[in-house]
Amino acid sequence: MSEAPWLIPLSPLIAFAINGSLGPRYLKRATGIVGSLGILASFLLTIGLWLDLPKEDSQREYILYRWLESGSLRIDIGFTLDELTVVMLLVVTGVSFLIHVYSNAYMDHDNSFARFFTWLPLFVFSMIMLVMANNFLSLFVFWEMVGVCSYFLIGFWHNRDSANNAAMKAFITNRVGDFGFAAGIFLIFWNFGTVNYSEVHGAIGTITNGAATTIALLLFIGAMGKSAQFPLHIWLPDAMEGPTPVSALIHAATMVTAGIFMVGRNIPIFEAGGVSLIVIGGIGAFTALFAATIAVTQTDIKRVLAYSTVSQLGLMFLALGSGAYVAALFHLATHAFFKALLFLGSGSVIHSMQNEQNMHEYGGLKSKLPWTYATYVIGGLALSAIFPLAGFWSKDEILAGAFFRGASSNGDVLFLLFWIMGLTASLLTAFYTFRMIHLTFHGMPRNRALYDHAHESPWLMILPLVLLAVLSIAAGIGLGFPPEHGIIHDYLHHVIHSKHFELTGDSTIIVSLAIISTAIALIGVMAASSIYQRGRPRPEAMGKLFPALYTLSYKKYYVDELVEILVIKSSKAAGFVLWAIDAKLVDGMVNLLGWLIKAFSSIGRRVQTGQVQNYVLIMATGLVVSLGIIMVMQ
Amino acid sequence: MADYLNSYLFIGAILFTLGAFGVLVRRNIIVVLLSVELMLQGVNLSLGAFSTFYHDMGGYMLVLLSLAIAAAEAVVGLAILVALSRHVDEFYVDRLKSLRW
Amino acid sequence: MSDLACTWLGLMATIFGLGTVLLRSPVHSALSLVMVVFHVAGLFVLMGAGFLAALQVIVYAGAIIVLFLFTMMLLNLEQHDNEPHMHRYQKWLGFPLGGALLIEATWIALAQANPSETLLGKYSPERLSELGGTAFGIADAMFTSYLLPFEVAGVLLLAASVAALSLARKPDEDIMKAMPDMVSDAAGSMTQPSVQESKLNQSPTERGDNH
Amino acid sequence: MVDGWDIVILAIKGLVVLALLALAPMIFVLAERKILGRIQARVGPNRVGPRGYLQTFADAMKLGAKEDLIPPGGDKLIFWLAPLFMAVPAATSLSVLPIGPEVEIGRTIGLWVTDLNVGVLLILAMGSLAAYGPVMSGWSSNSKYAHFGALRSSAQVISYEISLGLAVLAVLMYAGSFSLVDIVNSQKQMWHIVPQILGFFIFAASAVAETNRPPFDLPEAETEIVAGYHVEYSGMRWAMFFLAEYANMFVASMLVTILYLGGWNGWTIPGLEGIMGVMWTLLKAFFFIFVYFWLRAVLPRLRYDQLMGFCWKILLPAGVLNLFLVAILRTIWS
Repeated sequence: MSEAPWLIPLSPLIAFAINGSLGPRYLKRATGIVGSLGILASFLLTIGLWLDLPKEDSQREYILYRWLESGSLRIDIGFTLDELTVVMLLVVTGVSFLIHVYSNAYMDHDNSFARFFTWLPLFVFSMIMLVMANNFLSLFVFWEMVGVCSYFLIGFWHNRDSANNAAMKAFITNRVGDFGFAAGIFLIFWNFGTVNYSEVHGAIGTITNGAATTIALLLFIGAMGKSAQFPLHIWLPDAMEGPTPVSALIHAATMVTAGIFMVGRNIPIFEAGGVSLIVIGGIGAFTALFAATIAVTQTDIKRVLAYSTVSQLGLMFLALGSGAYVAALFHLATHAFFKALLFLGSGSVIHSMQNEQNMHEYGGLKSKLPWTYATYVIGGLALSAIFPLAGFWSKDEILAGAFFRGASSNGDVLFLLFWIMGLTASLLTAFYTFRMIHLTFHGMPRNRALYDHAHESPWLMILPLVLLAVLSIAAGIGLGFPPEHGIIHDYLHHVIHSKHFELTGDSTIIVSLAIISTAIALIGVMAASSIYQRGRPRPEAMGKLFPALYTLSYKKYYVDELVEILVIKSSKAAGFVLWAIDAKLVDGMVNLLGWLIKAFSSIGRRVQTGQVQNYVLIMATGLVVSLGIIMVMQ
Repeated sequence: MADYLNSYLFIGAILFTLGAFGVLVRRNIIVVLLSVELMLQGVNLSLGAFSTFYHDMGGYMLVLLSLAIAAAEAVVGLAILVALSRHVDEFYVDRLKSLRW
Repeated sequence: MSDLACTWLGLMATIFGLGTVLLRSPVHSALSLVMVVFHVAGLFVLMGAGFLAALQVIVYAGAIIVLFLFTMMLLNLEQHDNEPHMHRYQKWLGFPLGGALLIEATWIALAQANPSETLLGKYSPERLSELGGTAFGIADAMFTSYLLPFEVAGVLLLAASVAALSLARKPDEDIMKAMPDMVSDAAGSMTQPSVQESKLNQSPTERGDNH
Repeated sequence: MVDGWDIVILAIKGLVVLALLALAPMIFVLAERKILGRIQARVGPNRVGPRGYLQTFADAMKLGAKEDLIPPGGDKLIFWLAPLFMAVPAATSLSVLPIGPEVEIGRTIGLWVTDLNVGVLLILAMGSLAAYGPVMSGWSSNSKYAHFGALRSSAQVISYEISLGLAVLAVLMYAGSFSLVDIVNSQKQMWHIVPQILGFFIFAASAVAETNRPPFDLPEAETEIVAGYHVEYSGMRWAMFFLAEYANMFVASMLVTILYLGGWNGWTIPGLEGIMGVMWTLLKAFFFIFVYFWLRAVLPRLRYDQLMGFCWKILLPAGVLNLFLVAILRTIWS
C-alpha cells in the first residue's frame, strides 16, 4: 500500500462523485451503500498501509505530482506515510465507516438522503487528505475543505433557520481561527522558504525562539478554532443542529481532532516555541474545566455531549502542553470510540423519541431500549474514566503527564494547577455523564406519549453501537497497558517524542495517581446517582443552593452574549462610523472630482458631433501632421 | 529590384490614400465601407511587396490575417447596416448622430 | 515586359480606385472595387505570389464584395443615389488631407529605395522553391512562427459571425409570446429609441418606387 | 526557351478551348433535350435535321437574329457587362483543365493549356466570380424577378462555395499539390474517390448547386420567378448566359473527374496513351454531365430554406468530418 497511498482518499472521492452526480435521480437509497463501501474500502486500504508501512525514513513521503510552482514556492500533492498518519487514518476511516453504516438507518426517512451521502464521503475525503498531507498548504486547503463540508452538514436541514445559523456560526468562528493558522503558515514560508513538514522540522533550529513562538501560537489559534477551545468553542454546541450522525462524525472522530493532530504533527515547532506549550496546556485545562461546568446543567442531551467533547478536547490540549504527546493521541483515539458511541446512542434515543432532545422529556427508557442502554452505559463509563474502560487509561495518562510536568525539576509549577483543574473536570465529567444516563434511562417516564411510542432502533443502528462499545471497553487496555509503555506508545514513539521532557516517575506514584483519579470519577458517579436516582438531595434543591452559579452555568457563562456585545455590536458600531466617513467624506471627495470633470467636459463635449466621419477626419489630420513632422525632421 | 519595390509601394500608397479620401468624403455608409476595403487593398499590396523583397513570410501572413479581418469587418459592418435599415432606414453617415448624447 | 505590366496594372488599379471613391452609385463603386481587386491580384502574380493572388480573388471578389452587393440589393440601397451634403467643409478638408497623405505616403515609399541586406528573411527564392512554392512557404510560416495570430484570427472570425448573427437577427417573436412581461420592457427599450430617432431624423424619402 | 513552335502549339490549345466553349454547349443542349425526352417518355426534338440533330443550330441562329432589348430604367453598362462576367470565368477555368497526359509528338506536349501551380485555386476563384454574373444582371435589369434571382444566386453561391472548398481541401491534402496535373498523377495507384467517398458526394452536391442546376436551380426557378436573373435578356446576350451555364457544367464535370476519378488514369493501350487518356477523361466527364441531366429529370426543386439548411447543416459538418477522416487516413497510409 505504501506504493499507492493515493488510493485511500480516492475511494471516498469516487463515492462522492458517484453520489453527487447520479445520486438524487438514479441511485436514491443506494447512495448509502455506495458511500459506506467507499469508506470501507478506504479503511481496508488503511489497514494495508498499516501492515506495509515503510521502515526507512526516506520512503515516508510519497509525492503524487507537483501541484504548483511559483518562485521558490513548490507545492506537491504528497502524502506523509508514518505511524501518526496510520493511527489517525485508522481512527478516522474506522469510526467514519461505522457512522456511515449507522446513517443508512438513521436517515432512512429523510428526503435528502442522497445529498446527505454526497457530503458525508466528501467530508471523510477531506479529513483523510488533511491527515495525509505532507505540507502546510495542503493541510490548510483540506482544513478549509473540512470546514466547508461541515458547513454543508451542520446546515443539512437548510429549511430550519437554527440549522442555517449554526452552520454560519461554525463557519465564521472557524474563519477566526483560520486567520491565525494562515498567518502562521505565511510566517513559516517567510522563515523557512518551504512549507514541507520534514523540511520545516529539519530546519527548526535555524530560527529564533521568538519567531518559533509566534509561529507556534498562530498555528495554535487555528487549532483552537477547529478543536473548539475557549473562546472559539462557541460554534460546537450550536453545531448540534446537524443530523446526529454528523454530530458524531464531526465532534467525535474527525473535524475537531484536526487541531490535536496538527499540533501533534508539528511537535518540533511547538517545542521550539518556548512558552507556547504552557499556553496550550493552560487553555486546554481551562477549557476542560469550563466546558465541564456548563455541561452539568444542560438539558439537551446532545448539548451535554457537545460540551463534554469540548472538555475532552481541552484535556487533550492539556496533554500536548504537558509534553505527554502520545497520551493526547491515545486519548484522541479512545475518545473517538466512546464519544462516537455516545453520540450514536443519543441518536438512537432521539430517533425513538421522535426527535425530542430535551432530557426532561425522557426517563425510564432502560426497558424500551435495552441495547442502546447497555452500550450507552459502557460509553458513559468510558467517558467517566472508570477502570478498566478505555477512557481510564488515556485520561489517567494525561493527568499523570500534567502532574509530572508540574512536579519534575525542569517542569513548570503552573502545571500542578492545571492538573487540579483537570481532576476537577473529570469529577464533573463523571457527574454530568451519569446525570445524563439517569435522566434518560432511569426513573419514571416523564412524557408518556413519547415513551409509549419509543422502540428499539433497527439492527443497522445497533450494530455500530455494539462494535463501538467493544472498542470502548478494549481499546484502552489493549493499546495502553502498561501505562506509558503500551502498544500505542511503542508504535508512535518513533514519530512523536519529546526532546525536553522525561515524564516518568516510579510506579508507586503512577498507581497512586490512577487511584486518585478513579476515586474522583467514582465520587462523581455516585453523586450523580444519589441526586438523580434517589433524589437525595433533590436536583431542584441543588440548583437553588447556588442560584447564581446555576444560572451562570445554565446560560453557558454568557459567552455567546459577550461575543454578541464585544464583537458583533462593536463591529457594527465601528462599521457605522466607517460608513459615515465613507459616505460623507470619501464619497464627497469623489463626487466633487466627478462634478469638476463634468463641468470641464461640458466644454469639451462640444467637439463631439456624433458623426463618425468627423472623428475620422480628426484622426486623419493627426496622422498627416505626425507623418509630416517625421518627414520634416529627417 | 529595389525600383520594383518602390513602384509597388507607390501603387499601395495611392490605393490607401484613395480609400482614406473616400472614407472622409463619401456620405453613403456602404461606400465608406467599400473605401475601407480599398485602403486594405493598398495595405495588402505593400505588405506583399515587402514580403517578396525582404524574403520573409511575415508580410504574406499579415495579408492573410488582413483578409480574415476584412471578412470579419465586412460581415459585422453589413450586419449593422441591416440592423440600421430595420430600425431607422437611414444610410447617410452624416444623419446618423446617435453617437452624440 | 514586367515593367510594362506593372505600370499598366498600377494605372488601372488607380483608375478603378478613383472609380470606387467617386462613382455615384454604390453598385458601380463595388464593381469598380472588384476590378481593383483583380489588378492588385495581378500585381501579386507579378511578384510571384500566385497563392495570395488566388486568395485575394476568392476572398475579396468572391465573398466580401459579393456580400456587399447582396446587402445593397437586399436593402434596395441603390435608390438613394442623391447624396445630400450637410457638412461641406468635410469635403473641402478631405481634398487637402488626401493630397497631403498621398505625398507623405509616397515619400515613405521612396524612402525604402534600398532595402538593407541585413533585413532579409529566411524565405529566399531558393528556400521557397525547396519548400515547393509560396503556398508551402506560407504554410511553413503559418504553423510555426505565426501560429498564435492564425488561431486568434480564427477566433475573430467566429466572434464576427456570432456578432453578425445577433445584430442582423429579427427580434424573436416566440420568446416575446412566452415571456410577455419580461420582454415587453426589453422590447420597449429596444424599439423606443428607434422610433424617436426616426422622428428626429425625419427627412423626405427620396425612394422612387420603380417596381 | 521559347521558339516558334511553342507559340503555335499554345495558339492551337487556345483555339481548342474556345471551340470547346462554343461547341460543347450545343452538343450538351441537344443531348439534354433528347435524354430528358427519353426519361419522361417523350421523343424530344425531332424536326430539324435528321432525327432533330440540328435543332440546336436552328436555335442558335434564331437567337442571333433576335433583337437585343435593354430594359428601361436599368443600368446599361452593367447590363451589358453581366454576360461577359458569366462567360469569361468559365473560359478561364477551361484553360487550366488538363484533358490528357503528356504526349510525344516530335516534342513533349501536355494536353492542357497551362499547368499553374495554383490551378485548383484559380478554378475556385473563377467559381466564386461566377456569382457576379447573376448579381449584375439581376441588379441592372430593374425587374423584381431578376432581383430575386440575383439575391438567391449570390446567397447560394457563397454558401456552397464553403462546402466545395472543404471537399477540395481534403483532396489537396491527399495529393499534396495545388496543380491539377499533379493531382491526376497522384491517383495512379488509387483514385481519390476510394478514401474520400464522403468528400466526393459533398463535392458533387456542391458543384451542382454552384452551377445553379436542378435540384438547386432556385435562382432561375421558372415556376416561381419566371427565369430569374436573366429574364430580361434576349438574343445573343441570353445565349451567352446559356453558354456559360453549360460551360460551367462541363468545368464542374471535368473537375469531379480530375479530383476524384483519376482524370486520364485508366486502362490503356501501349503507344496510344494520349488518345486513351483523352478518351477516359471525356468519358468520365460526360458521365457526370449525364448525371446532371438525370438529376434534372427526376428530382423536384428544393425549397429555399431546405437549400440553405442542406448546405450549412449537412454538407458543412460532413465536410469537416471528411477532412478529419482524410487527415487520419493520410497519416496512417503514408
